[in-house]
Amino acid sequence: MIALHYYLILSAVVFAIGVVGVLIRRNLIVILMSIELMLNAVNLTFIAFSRYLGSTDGQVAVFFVMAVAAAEAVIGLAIIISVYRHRQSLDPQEMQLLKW
Amino acid sequence: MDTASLIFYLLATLLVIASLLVVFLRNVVHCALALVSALLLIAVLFVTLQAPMVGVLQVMVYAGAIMVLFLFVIMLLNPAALERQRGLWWGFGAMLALMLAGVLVPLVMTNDLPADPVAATELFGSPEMLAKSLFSDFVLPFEIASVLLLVAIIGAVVLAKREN
Amino acid sequence: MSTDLLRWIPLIPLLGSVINLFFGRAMGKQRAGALASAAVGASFALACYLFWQLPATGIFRDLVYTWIQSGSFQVNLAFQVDALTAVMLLVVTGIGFLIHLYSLGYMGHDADMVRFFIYLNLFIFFMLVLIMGDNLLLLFVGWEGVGLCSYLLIGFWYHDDNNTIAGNKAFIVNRIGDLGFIIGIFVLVAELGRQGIWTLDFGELQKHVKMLSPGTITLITFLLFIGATGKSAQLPLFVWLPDAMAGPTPVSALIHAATMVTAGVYMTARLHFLFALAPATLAVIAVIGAATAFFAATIALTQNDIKKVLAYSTVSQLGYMFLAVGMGAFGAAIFHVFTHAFFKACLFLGSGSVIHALGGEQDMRKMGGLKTHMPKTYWTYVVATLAIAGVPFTAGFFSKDLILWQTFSHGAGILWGVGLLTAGMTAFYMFRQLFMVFHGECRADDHAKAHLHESPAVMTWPLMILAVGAIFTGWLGAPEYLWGSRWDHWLAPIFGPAAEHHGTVSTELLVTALTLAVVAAGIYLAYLMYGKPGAQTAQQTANGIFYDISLNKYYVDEIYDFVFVRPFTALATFFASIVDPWVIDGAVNGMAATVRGFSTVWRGLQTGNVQHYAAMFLVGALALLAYYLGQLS
Amino acid sequence: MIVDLAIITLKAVLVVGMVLNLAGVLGWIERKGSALIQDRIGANRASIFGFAGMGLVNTLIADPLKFLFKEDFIPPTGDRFLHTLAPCMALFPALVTFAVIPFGDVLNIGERSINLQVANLNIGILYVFAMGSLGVYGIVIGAWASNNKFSMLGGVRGSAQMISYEIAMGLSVMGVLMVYGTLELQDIARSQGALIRDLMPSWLRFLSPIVGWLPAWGIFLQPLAFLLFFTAAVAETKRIPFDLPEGESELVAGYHVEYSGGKFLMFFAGEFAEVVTVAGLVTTLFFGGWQVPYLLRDGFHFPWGGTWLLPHVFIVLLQVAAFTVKLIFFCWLQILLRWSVPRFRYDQVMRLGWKMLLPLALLNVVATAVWILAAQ
Repeated sequence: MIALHYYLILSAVVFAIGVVGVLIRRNLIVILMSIELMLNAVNLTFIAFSRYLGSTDGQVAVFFVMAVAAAEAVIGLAIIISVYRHRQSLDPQEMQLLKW
Repeated sequence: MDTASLIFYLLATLLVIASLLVVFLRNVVHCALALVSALLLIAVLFVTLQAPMVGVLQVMVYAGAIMVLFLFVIMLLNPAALERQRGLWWGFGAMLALMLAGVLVPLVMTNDLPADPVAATELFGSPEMLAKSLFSDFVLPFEIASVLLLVAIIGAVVLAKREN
Repeated sequence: MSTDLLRWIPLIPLLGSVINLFFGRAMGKQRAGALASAAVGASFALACYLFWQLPATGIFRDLVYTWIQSGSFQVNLAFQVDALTAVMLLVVTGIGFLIHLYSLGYMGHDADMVRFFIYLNLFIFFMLVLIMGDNLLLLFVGWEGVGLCSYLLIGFWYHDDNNTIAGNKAFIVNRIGDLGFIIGIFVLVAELGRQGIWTLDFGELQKHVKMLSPGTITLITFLLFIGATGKSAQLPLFVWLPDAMAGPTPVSALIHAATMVTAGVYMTARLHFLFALAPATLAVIAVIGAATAFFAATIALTQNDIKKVLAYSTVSQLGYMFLAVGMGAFGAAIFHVFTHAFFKACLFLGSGSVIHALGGEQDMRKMGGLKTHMPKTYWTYVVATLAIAGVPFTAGFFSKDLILWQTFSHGAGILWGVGLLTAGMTAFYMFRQLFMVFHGECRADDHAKAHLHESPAVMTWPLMILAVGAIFTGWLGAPEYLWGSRWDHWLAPIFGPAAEHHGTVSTELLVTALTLAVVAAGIYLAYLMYGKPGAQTAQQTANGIFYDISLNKYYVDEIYDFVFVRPFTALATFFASIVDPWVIDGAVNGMAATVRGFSTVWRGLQTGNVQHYAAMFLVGALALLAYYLGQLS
Repeated sequence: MIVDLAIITLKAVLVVGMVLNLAGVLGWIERKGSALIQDRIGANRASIFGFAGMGLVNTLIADPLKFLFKEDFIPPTGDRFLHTLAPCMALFPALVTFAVIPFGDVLNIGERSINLQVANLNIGILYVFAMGSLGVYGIVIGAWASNNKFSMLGGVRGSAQMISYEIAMGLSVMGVLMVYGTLELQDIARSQGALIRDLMPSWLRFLSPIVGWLPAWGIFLQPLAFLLFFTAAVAETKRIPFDLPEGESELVAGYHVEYSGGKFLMFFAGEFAEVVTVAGLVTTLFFGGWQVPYLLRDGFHFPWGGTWLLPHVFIVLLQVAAFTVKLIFFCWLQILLRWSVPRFRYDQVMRLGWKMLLPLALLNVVATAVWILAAQ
């Protein structure tokens, strides 16, 4: 049988990959998708712990993460749409007026 | 090596590959499809971890709704230009992420974690059990989540609506 | 009866004010005015009921709630009614009610009538708090509140700069007095506190004042009296009251004649147990009272503005009251407050009626001969003038004579002489006014003449009621040689038994006769100079150095301006033009510049790029995780 | 072990074969049916030795062959990989959905009892929705990979439409699930063997003589849910009156404009497979699934008294036959619908989904909950 470590390491790796996406991509949609990837990596740890500790609480937590992720994606995409209407661009590095 | 391990390694490898594709493919639609496959793989992992309910929800919510929404927005905006990448920043980000993995993995290894799952009943991960937990211990967060979703709906409508 | 009723006496006018504030405009002028009048009328009815119920020695208390609680120091929001308060209560609500009614007519054409009634009701509320409060702090709240309302009402027609300046003057001059007042309260609390008594309750104070040293009491009473000079327009702070005539005439009648300005007298009477222990202060009060009475009367002799004459007359009468206070005759002082309220309110309202009829004209030189046009106003005016002049068997006769007799019997001969002279001058200037306004030729311009009319019933009825009061209220305090004083009997529980008379009845009669002679002389002189046909025109041109000094009010305003206002303005200008822009702004701007300097350096970190922030965030998380990892291994 | 595996494989092959063949047959029925409706002959070239009636068989073979031999055109500016992937993703969910739909009760052969259902999942209906939600990808990816503005428009329309109606569909089923208290489709089908009078609360017994003899089918317990579900499901199949993603008069052929040959056949077959799946779901949820009224495990038990015992195998066969008949009836109903009503405008589609079906479905859920509480 697989030990819990393996699931955790897998999810850490996926999480780190998601972080790379957030940091280096220059497309807001892909950044948002990378965030979804990170959330799912966390979900994986929840489920793994739930299984290995024998508690459904982890699964319930995933349920809530999904609800929050859905809300986050919806709002994020709505913001992206309105930003795109104004700037004709999805590059976050072109949107840096909000300083000083 | 037993079947379960084999399945895990297969899924894990595919998942890592799909994740990498999400981040490194240049075409947004390809990224989205890679993410869909990653999410489906995670759903399968959930099922192998005796969480079929959550697995199906994962498919319905993530693959069936959220990612379709992503694709919908991609097609609506249809951003033609492929993004340019800046080498220096690219390397810096990748390095940071490597460091993150380099910290997280030893952190996991140093902890004393159970090697074997707890023997689970037939009911574990079933809709009944999840629902009982959700509607007794977690009723308040559940209601708050519903309010959150309502707020998100209204917010999205307000944000994406054209002025006038 | 339930003592809970007490709180409703001030609360009803407050409610009226608040309701008018929010709904007055929606209700319309007439209904708002009716509501305000009804509120005061209800208070009056309650006050009458209380007066009826009040036993001879009794006192009603109504504790609403504890306002301040600090250690053993406790101040309640509590009302009390004893004999003294009951008298004031009747004056304030009764005359207040009449003046409200009168205002319905007088202000009927004013666009801002609703605001007027809001202020007027608010004033009644504060005045009631002042007289009903059972502790010094609550009295002070009312004291400041009526000051505020006075300011608001003087500047009621704020479109004219002079009115707002007059309002400011009243407010600022009062602040000077109030400073003394509040310091007096502080000293009182602190000194009593040193003896272990933490209280401001009148009842408690009365029990414990004996613990204070005579010097302290003198200091406290003197400071409190400074407050009284401000509020009651005594020397040297009287200057605001004549200017306060800028307000609508009902306001002059209510606030600046009948009620608010007598608050100083009420305060000293309320704290009589304190003042009685400070003979030095009483002496000062007596001298200032007499001086004010005389001084103001001399100014009133020559004024041409109908309301100014009445204003100086008020100052002068207030001087009488303080003369009585200075003699320790608090009952006599309150008696004069009581009678004065009636005839002076009547005079003011009468003058208002005249001004109303003449379309706003206040200069007596442009009046005359109104007798035939406004009979009701004329006759009430005559009655009130007789009363203030002190013609026998009018209210003023009894109260003023009482004061003069008290002064004489205390052996203060000089002060008595001054008072006597003032009585003569009072008779003179009041009859001068009567003749100038109502007798002789009508000197108004044709336009005003055409509109001459008697005022409506809602204005004349209050006049008539007040005129009746101007005669009969005095009968309550008749001297012993007539039917004796019910007044002293009534106030005895407060001030103790009536002051014993040093003189005999024959002396008293002699003094009275002397007074009457002086008064008669004053009246006759006025008739000679103004009343005889053709006399007035001769007086138009008469002048001389004393006439000028009197007409210009001894140049007091100019002297104050030169001595106090200008140096103060210069100092303020110095601070405004030098200290504020360079020292204070310099410090503030210097801080800002320093911060900006640092920010210029640090803002380089804020690139506006979300991904940079995310990277920073990650670096922080990494540091934390690495630290945690280090702790583990 | 091996036998088990063989049985499962057999069941799977049986179901997939049935769905695919039914899809093919439906293609022919649609042509002939539309011809009947429009008063023309239709598809008269396909005959064997002059027997036009054999055209059915002929079409089953001739149509796929024709498609397979056509040129497989891929737009030069499109995305080759995704262009190929899309039809597979359209066909796959439609086929696998049928796995949880039971087509008969348990068949007992000797010691062994065989559940006549490919996969008995305890999350049954959720699996249906999960697979249904994957159906969008076929359209969206196909539309995008074609790099054609018509197909792109079709894809955008399709994704929005399918997401919208998925919600109404899911919510409308909620009432059914509440009434039967289970997510498993086999359990739902089994529950519908009862009679309404068995489910009645005591205070409604007086109605028993009037309606009590009816079987406890979904259509009787949740009539509104049936209407909502059927409407939403038809919208999910993207057929007239909801064929906005295709809309040949506006978008040429919508998302599959650039498809031809075998790949087009897969889209085509996928659509009919969806029709079959919808029919199966409607049958199972609302029309008793494999239930024949009054037929219990050992034979008929009539509510007015009297029994008619039958052998087990015969009963099972009767049930499978009943399921098939119902299935075909609902397939036919959908085809009838497709040729009877005109296409909606796009805004009408959205309004219907969000402002009519969704609120009604919510209302149904609340009303059902209240009813269940009241009946307890």
